[in-house]
Amino acid sequence: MRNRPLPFVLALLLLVLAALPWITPYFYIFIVTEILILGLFAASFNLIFGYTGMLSFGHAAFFGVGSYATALLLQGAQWPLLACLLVAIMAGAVLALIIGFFSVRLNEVYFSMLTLAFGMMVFAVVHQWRSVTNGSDGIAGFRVNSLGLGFDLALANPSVYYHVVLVIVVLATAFLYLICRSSFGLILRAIRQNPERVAFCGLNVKSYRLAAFTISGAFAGLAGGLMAPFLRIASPELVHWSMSAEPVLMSILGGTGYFLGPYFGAAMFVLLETWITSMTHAWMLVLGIILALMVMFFRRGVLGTFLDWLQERK
Amino acid sequence: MTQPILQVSHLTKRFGGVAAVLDVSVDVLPHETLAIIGPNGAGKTTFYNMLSGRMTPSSGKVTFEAQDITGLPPHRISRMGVSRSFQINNIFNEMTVRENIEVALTAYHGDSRRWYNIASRNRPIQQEADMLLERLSLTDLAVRRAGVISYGDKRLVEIAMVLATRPHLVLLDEPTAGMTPDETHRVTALVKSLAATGDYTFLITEHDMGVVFDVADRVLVMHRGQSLVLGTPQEVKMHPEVRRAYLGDAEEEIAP
Amino acid sequence: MILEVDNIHTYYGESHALQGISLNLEEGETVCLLGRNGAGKSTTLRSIIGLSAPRRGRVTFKGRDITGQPAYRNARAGIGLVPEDRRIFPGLSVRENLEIAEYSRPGVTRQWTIERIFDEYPMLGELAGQDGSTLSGGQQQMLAVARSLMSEPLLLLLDEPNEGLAPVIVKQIGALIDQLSRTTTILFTDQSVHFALKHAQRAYILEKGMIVHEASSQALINDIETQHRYLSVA
Amino acid sequence: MSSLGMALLNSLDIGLLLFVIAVGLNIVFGVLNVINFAHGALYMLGAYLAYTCMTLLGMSFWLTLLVAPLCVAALAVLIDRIMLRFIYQREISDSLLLTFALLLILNESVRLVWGTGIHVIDPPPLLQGTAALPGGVTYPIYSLFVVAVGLIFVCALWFLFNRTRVGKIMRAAALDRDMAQVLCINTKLVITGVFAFGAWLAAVGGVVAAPMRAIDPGMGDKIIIESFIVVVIGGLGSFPGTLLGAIILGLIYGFGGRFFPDVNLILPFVGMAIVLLLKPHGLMGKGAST
Amino acid sequence: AEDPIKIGAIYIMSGSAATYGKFAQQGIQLAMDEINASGGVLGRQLALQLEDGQGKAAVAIQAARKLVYQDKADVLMGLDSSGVAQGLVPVLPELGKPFIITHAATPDVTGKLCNAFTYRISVNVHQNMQGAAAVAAKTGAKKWTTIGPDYAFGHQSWEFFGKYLKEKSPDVVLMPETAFPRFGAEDFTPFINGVMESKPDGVVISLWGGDLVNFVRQANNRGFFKQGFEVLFTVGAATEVLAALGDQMPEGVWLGTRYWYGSHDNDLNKKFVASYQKNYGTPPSYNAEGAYVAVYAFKAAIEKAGSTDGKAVAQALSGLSIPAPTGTVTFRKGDNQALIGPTWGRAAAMNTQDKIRSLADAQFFDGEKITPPVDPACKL
Ligand SMILES: Nc1ncnc2c1ncn2[C@@H]1O[C@H](COP(=O)(O)OP(=O)(O)OP(=O)(O)O)[C@@H](O)[C@H]1O
Ligand SMILES: Nc1ncnc2c1ncn2[C@@H]1O[C@H](COP(=O)(O)OP(=O)(O)OP(=O)(O)O)[C@@H](O)[C@H]1O
Ligand SMILES: [Mg+2]
Ligand SMILES: [Mg+2]
Repeated sequence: MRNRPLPFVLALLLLVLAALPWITPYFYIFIVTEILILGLFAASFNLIFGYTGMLSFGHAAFFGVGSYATALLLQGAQWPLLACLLVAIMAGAVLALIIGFFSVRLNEVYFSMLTLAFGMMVFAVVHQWRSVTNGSDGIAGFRVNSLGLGFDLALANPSVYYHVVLVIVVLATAFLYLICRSSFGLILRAIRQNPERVAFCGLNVKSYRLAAFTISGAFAGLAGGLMAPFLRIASPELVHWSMSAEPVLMSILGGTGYFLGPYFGAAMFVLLETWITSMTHAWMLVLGIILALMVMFFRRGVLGTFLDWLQERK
Repeated sequence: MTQPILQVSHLTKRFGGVAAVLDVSVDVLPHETLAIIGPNGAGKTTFYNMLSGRMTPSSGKVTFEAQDITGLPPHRISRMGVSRSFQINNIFNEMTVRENIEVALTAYHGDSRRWYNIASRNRPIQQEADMLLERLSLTDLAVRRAGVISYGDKRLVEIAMVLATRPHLVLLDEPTAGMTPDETHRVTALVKSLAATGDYTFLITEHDMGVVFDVADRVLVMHRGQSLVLGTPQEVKMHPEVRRAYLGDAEEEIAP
Repeated sequence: MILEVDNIHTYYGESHALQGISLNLEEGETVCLLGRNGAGKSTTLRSIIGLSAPRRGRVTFKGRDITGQPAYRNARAGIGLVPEDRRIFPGLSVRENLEIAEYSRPGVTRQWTIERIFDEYPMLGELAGQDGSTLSGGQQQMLAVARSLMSEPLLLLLDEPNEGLAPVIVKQIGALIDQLSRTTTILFTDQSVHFALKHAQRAYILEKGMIVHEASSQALINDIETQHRYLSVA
Repeated sequence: MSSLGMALLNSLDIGLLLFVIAVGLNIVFGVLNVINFAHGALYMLGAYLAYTCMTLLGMSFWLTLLVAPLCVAALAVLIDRIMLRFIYQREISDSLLLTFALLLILNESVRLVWGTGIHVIDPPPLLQGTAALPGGVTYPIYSLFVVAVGLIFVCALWFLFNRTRVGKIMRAAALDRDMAQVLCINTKLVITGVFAFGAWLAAVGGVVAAPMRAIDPGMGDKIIIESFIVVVIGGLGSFPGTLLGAIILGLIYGFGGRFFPDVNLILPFVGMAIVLLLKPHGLMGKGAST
Repeated sequence: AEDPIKIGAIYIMSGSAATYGKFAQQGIQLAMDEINASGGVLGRQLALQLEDGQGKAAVAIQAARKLVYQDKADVLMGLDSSGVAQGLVPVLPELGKPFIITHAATPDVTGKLCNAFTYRISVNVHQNMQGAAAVAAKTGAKKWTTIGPDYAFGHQSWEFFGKYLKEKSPDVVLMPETAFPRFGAEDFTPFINGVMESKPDGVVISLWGGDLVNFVRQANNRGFFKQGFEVLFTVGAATEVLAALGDQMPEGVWLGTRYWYGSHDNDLNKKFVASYQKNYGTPPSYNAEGAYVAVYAFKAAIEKAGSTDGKAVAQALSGLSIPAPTGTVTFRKGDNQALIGPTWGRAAAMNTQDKIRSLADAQFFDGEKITPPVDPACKL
């Protein structure tokens, strides 16, 4: 245990998460559900940002399209949740494949701005295509009836839905982790640092970027798919660029260099927002100051700073 | 007569009005070591850039192992067995020395599409990485971040990555620049031993004449983008124009 | 004494790169620093001009304590540097690279102008309009040296001026050092012991951030054992 | 005919105002490699200060045009010294995050100081009313003034960058701080100066915009994305590119709103995407050459 | 003493529309202060917990959950944005607390999305456009077009306006040349020029907030108001906009509002306006009035139910009538929409005291008459 504390800590964390509804005030179920979903969203973003070095400003497009896919299927066809999520994943992946096809050839800021442009086009479609998306009002008033797989779960109960989200996010996270640690993940990290050299090792950098972008879009779609039933609405703001800014903030806040960084960033973001907004409406001011201090003095993020501190104490 | 491994015919690269490389033709034979020398700005690096796909030639043709590779992108050329090092270090600074080599190995072995394994437990690649580290005396530095090791050691990592992709043709761009004499010696010894195995063909540029005359079977002298002389080291050394334009007069310093 | 370096310690983060370097230069001298890769030669030069401020110790230039002073002040006071990686400004033409380096110190008559540089190094003249980043390695090195002259330095620090240069240019650089040394004090580093000792009057040998040997060029040339021990020259 | 002419003139006045604002963003990016998300907030600050100067302190418009941007520039100096100096040598994402934080801080501070209400100020008497232009078109004098201001800035900045050493020194300090120092350039001063200059330009934009636009706490957020689009269409770091980008965006707004009202929401983004797909570094940006 | 009764409120407190949230907050505060001073409700004091919904559905929904589960709010109120309302309303049965919407105007929340916990005390788009159509019909103008924000509110306003106007005068023409600039557009000139060139007889403008201020100034510059056509601003008599514009709001245009402080000649209104002005230094906006009345509605409902139990209070609200500055307001039983009408009038001379335009020919529409019947899609 002394030598390998990590699995132990993680197991403990999972246990606490599983038991959460019985040990915290009711409201925290909502908070942690949101953290898990946004954490997955941020982690999917970090696959392309932290690992592959592509700063996308349009990631909300995949998140949003996942939400809308789920909301539309729940509203129009009352599909089971898992089937909706599968479609959300596909939708995220396909959209990412299309946007990525055009975007991955660009570098740095231009890549960011092109993804922003595509993201805003998706936003505009969602916002204007009233007959399908109900325009600015979004799609609301649907209900989740079943999970699929034959379980009989009361998904409308927030703590049941929380457990469903927990299981799905943990599985997705494990999957993402595998990808990051794999040979493919190694190449992605190399691309982040020096794409040219990777090309001279015989790999087509663009296709690896596109693959990463698509995988990332799929996970973002999944996160979006989980979000819609949680919020009970899919609205254009989930596709807007300010939604794209959230995973960026969360990843950097948590630490882009750590696999779990984005989850910690999401937790910090959501908790701070909840706590601070109760005290002052100048929440943005407080967030701004915290962010600024983080960037100036703790650039390795919450998780990184914490781990460094542990190191030093050893 | 064996078939040349690399045939370059009438290769030219222009930037605006200036020709950095002008109508260079040369055949490189399998398993030989050809040195390319020439004054600064002669076009050596540009020549490499075209062979390796970093730049598209303005005109001319490059054939490698009987296939036309003119204007192909770098990864395609690398896949076919041409690998290069860079005049200015071009490695993964945030990764460990070992990981640098693993990246090249993973790329070469086609494991780079595997998303379902754990890279650090990829046995064959790990073993091969150990071998390469050993060969370049980098074993002690294996876990250091490549960005903080000394300049000369970075040059060795460059070379290790080049070898990792098991190239048939190796392009080395000033591999020993900035190295101490004993590091330089290590590199020349390595090049010679690899050449002796008969598996590699080398193109090497250098300004250190000691190295050039030590390793080269033939020497190509470039001047203002054109090929000036192609011959044995002895021929080149004695060539009056080479002496004037490149070596300068006093020869005592160039003696190995 | 134009430059006195007194027991300086310089760090990169926590790594202790210079561990008590002391050296001094008389006005008009040409001195070289020798040592293996990573010995601390470049760091010494950076510490003198103020790019890496020493944490301890003192640097005195023309009798004034300049420790920790920002580099631009030292540059204005008359210290010039040619860094080992050349540092040509990409996106600026050769001429522009020279133009921005122009600095006139009060009371000093200018000797170097762009015209004179182009006269003496016609290769740079030919490239005047070309983007600095597209020059060949050797051309960049020439430009870096030329650029350092544009502020008329009293003390010129040259960090491996010969790296990547063709033999004929190395000779030119050698000649340039000899020529400059008549008016300027020079401290330079080089991997080639031959070259260094030929053009310098004295040499310091560094190892692991410390000075381990000091000798005149004359003495060192014949001291094969020291060369072998610290510089691994066979 | 007059409808086309109007749309054209209108595009020009939208475009040139955008130019003044976006060029500040581009200079800060080009020189400091900082993507300044807070640029819009500085523009807003300019407008709010204009309101304070004119309505509360009773200054004239012309004095305000002098004073308010200087105040913003002074604030920028503080921001630079207190915050930005930590991140200049770091990755671009750090600067993105820090200026985003700055944006939040400035936005919220503006609301705390000036409240949430909407304010307006009047153009100076000299510039009120409309002028009759040839071709039977009448056009607001103030809009003509905006065009004139834009053109003056185009010329002045062109002169600054191309005819003086300042531009080159700025670029050198941007490209390589250490080396610039070695060449006697006081890089800290240059950097602070550039950031303050960028902020000054944003604030000038804010003061000039104030008499025609509602001054509300959201005005900065609206302009920042537009400025990004302008800079990216034109090419990062390119001064003529910014002018071109601003005019193009002006045309998109001027004609798009007029003749393609159904898609006016996305036209700027579509324009940006098309430009980037055809020219991956913007219309006049410097790309990696091969 | 007992714990206070907690009112949870969600308004936009940040961003460009934050001024609306501020007025609502002031309205709530005023009502609470009055009620607390006179002994509270059921002997308990009222307390307010206000959350910033940021105009985003996701944020508002989390805020509502927090108010109910964490802060133990007994009743909920709020919402400026229609989109947010659409998202929040379906969640209310789960939260089990009564909710009064005081601003958001989308018809759906008392239409197909309605539920037993959701009430609206403010004018919805139907009611406002009934008033607008009546005003428009009286002007005699035949060819109408619109300028509105490019989202549901703008499009719905135009759709309902057309529908009701056609009912009143079937021969009107609804022009195809409409203009929907994006929300937050800085420059409206292209749209202004476009509408002027299409030569309508009347224009309905549903821009609001900063957009409306921008629009009016730029329209003034282009001589928009001197073209001889009728102009109707559907939410033009918002005091925050009028205060910003001052005399730049042209005289003679028609201004609609959900409440106009100067046009109700009753004691309650006089008292409300007077104490509002005393406390906050400005006349109350419609948002302030809606929030103020909502607090009184809760008071009445709680007293009627005799407890603060969410379900009981919600039931008590149904069909409840309470006195308001606009007269008596009743929550209709079928869909929980308050039967209330807009006020329309012409912009007239400056009110020198409040420094805003006054409203001439002000006409308050009777909610009983103009509210369309319950939407059959609404099943409580
Ligand atoms: N992108 C470019 N644009 C314009 N000129 C270029 C470009 N790249 C290289 N050149 C020019 O082409 C010529 C050849 O340069 P190259 O780098 O190939 O020389 P080299 O032989 O490698 O020199 P060195 O020995 O100094 O490295 C030089 O004159 C250089 O200035
Ligand atoms: N930016 C840096 N960050 C961390 N360590 C550094 C940095 N630059 C140099 N070092 C370390 O400081 C020590 C001295 O390096 P320095 O560059 O001064 O050596 P040098 O003698 O100039 O070597 P070379 O001959 O390779 O140029 C080395 O151990 C090096 O790894
Ligand atoms: Mg070269
Ligand atoms: Mg060095």
